[in-house]
Amino acid sequence: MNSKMRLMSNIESLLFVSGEDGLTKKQLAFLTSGAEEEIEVILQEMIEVYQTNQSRGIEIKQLAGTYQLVTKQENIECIQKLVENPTNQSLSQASLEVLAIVAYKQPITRVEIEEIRGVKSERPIHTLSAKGLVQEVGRAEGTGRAILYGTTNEFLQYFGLKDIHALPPLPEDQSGDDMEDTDLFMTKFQETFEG
Amino acid sequence: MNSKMRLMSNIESLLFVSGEDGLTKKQLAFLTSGAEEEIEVILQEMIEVYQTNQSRGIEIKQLAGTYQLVTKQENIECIQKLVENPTNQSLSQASLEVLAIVAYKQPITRVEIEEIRGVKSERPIHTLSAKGLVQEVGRAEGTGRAILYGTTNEFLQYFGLKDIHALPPLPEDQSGDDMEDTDLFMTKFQETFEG
Amino acid sequence: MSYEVKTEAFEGPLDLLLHLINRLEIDIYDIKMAEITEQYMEHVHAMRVLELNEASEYLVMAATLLSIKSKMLLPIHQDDDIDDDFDMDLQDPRDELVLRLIEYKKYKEAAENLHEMEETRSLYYSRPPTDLSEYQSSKQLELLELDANVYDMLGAFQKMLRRKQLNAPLHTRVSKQEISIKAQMKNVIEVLKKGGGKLSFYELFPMRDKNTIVTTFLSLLELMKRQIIQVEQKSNFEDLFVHLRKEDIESEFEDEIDE
Repeated sequence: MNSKMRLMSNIESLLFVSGEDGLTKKQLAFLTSGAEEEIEVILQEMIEVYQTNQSRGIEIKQLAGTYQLVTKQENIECIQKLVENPTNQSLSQASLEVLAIVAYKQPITRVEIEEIRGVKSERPIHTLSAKGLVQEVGRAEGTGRAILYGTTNEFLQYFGLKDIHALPPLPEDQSGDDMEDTDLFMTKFQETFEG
Repeated sequence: MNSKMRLMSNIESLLFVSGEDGLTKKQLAFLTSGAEEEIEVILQEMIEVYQTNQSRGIEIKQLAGTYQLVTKQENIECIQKLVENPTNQSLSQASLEVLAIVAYKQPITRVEIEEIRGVKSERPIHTLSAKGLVQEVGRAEGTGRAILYGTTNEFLQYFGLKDIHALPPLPEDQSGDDMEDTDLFMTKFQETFEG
Repeated sequence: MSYEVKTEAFEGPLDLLLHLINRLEIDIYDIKMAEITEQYMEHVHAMRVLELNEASEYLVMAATLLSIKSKMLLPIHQDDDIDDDFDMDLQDPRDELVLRLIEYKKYKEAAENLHEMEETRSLYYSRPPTDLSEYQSSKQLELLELDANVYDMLGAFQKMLRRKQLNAPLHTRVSKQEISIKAQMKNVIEVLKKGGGKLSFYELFPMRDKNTIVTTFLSLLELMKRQIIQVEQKSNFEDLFVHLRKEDIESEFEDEIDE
């Protein structure tokens, strides 16, 4: 495989995983170990290819210095259909993420939720409020006095929880815990042998 | 633009947007207003094209019952440079054992899992539930009505499986093997006598 | 003083037994009970089991091994018709254990396969679905049925974490053991005597300190090996009971146990 093709392939992979954040020419050069000028030329060629190839449904958009992959405008119709199609799961995924964050970190502001998720979360918060699963529980100190969100009684009912403490512990450190025990155990093991 | 190219473009857009949720052939047919058979053929062609074109960095895979766009394996190096923590936190040995038992024997209760492993398994079961890899799929008959566990869609996604039947067969039962040998021996024995 | 070591860990008594069978190159269908029991005891002795749950499981297996070993030492009744004995498929005391080991081994191997699949899967990435809620009317969103349980919520959270790839390295340091096994053996006997010669396993572990738990456990093993105590369990995962078999053991004790 020649190096230009490899770079193109790398760039497509990188833009694919970087999502809405996109990547700058500089970042792409660093990540692919290519020269910036070379990356620039290749990106221009890729932009051209994506645009003109009619069997491609995505293209590269240059926005505020970053490059990102987006769907082609002409396919908006079928994407709109996807939005309206109830089989779409991403909506509930977004709602469940927000709900988990509110449940475990309450009281919490919208901005804090968005920091954790890394994406705007106005819509899912709105949905969850409308469903009565989260509610305003107060206002944050300081300027702006942002709304603080918390879960409702209905939330407990919906998930069959006695109270908020009945929530299972967050999985975050669990695998870590397991490792710790094993390490400790094995350290002891070794100690005895060597001791 | 011919209809095949339009369908390809639509499919790429849709798969891009739906990300790790993916879409089934049926959903793709519905969303693109194409015929299912036609979509099937086009998908096969697209899979082939993505794979063989060396300047492409993404490809189509069948995961957890849906078609999904994923990055090509050969680009893992530069992608790992992009993600914050490339050391993928893999599952602990305990979790993997429990998961193997659940995967092959589902639906199964905690006590049954513990009988096979010879150790308490509450914690790995909890970790696996929290990671969305196993779930409650019902209750056992009889007193106690113990929780029955099974694998999830996320399990398929996590291990790169098309569906649950794509699991490799359970490693051979050795006693079965030996028995077969004995049978063979006995047959030969018999044959010699009768022949 | 502290150590930082990583070696092979065992997933319970069955895993340890498989390891020993493998290392000693023993035929799983013809396990040399004396050899395996001795090795098992040695290993478990050396291991410092942390959790009470696990400790009891290793202990039960120790008891099982000792029991099988002693059954195998019993002479086969030769007074009956010898031909009968020869023909009859005599129940081998090891049978049940062998079946359990084989069953467990299958899933242990399946777990290895899963681990390989996990590694392969980690070589390619998908992307999270695009958040399309922007294009959705609020009315549609409100109508959307949320059909989820707590674990779906946790699963969603997990997916998000994976996206964010959060992690913190772990370093665990351990301090050296403080109570000697010998001292703890004496303690255990004292406690058993006070308890009328029979106590539940858990009553022997009133303290929370991990080191003490470990030492107590090891002292139990030693006492078992010397047949000073006996451990009983009615069925899997039920409470263990510890019996004192010999009341007056002081003299023998003093000479024998040496560190």
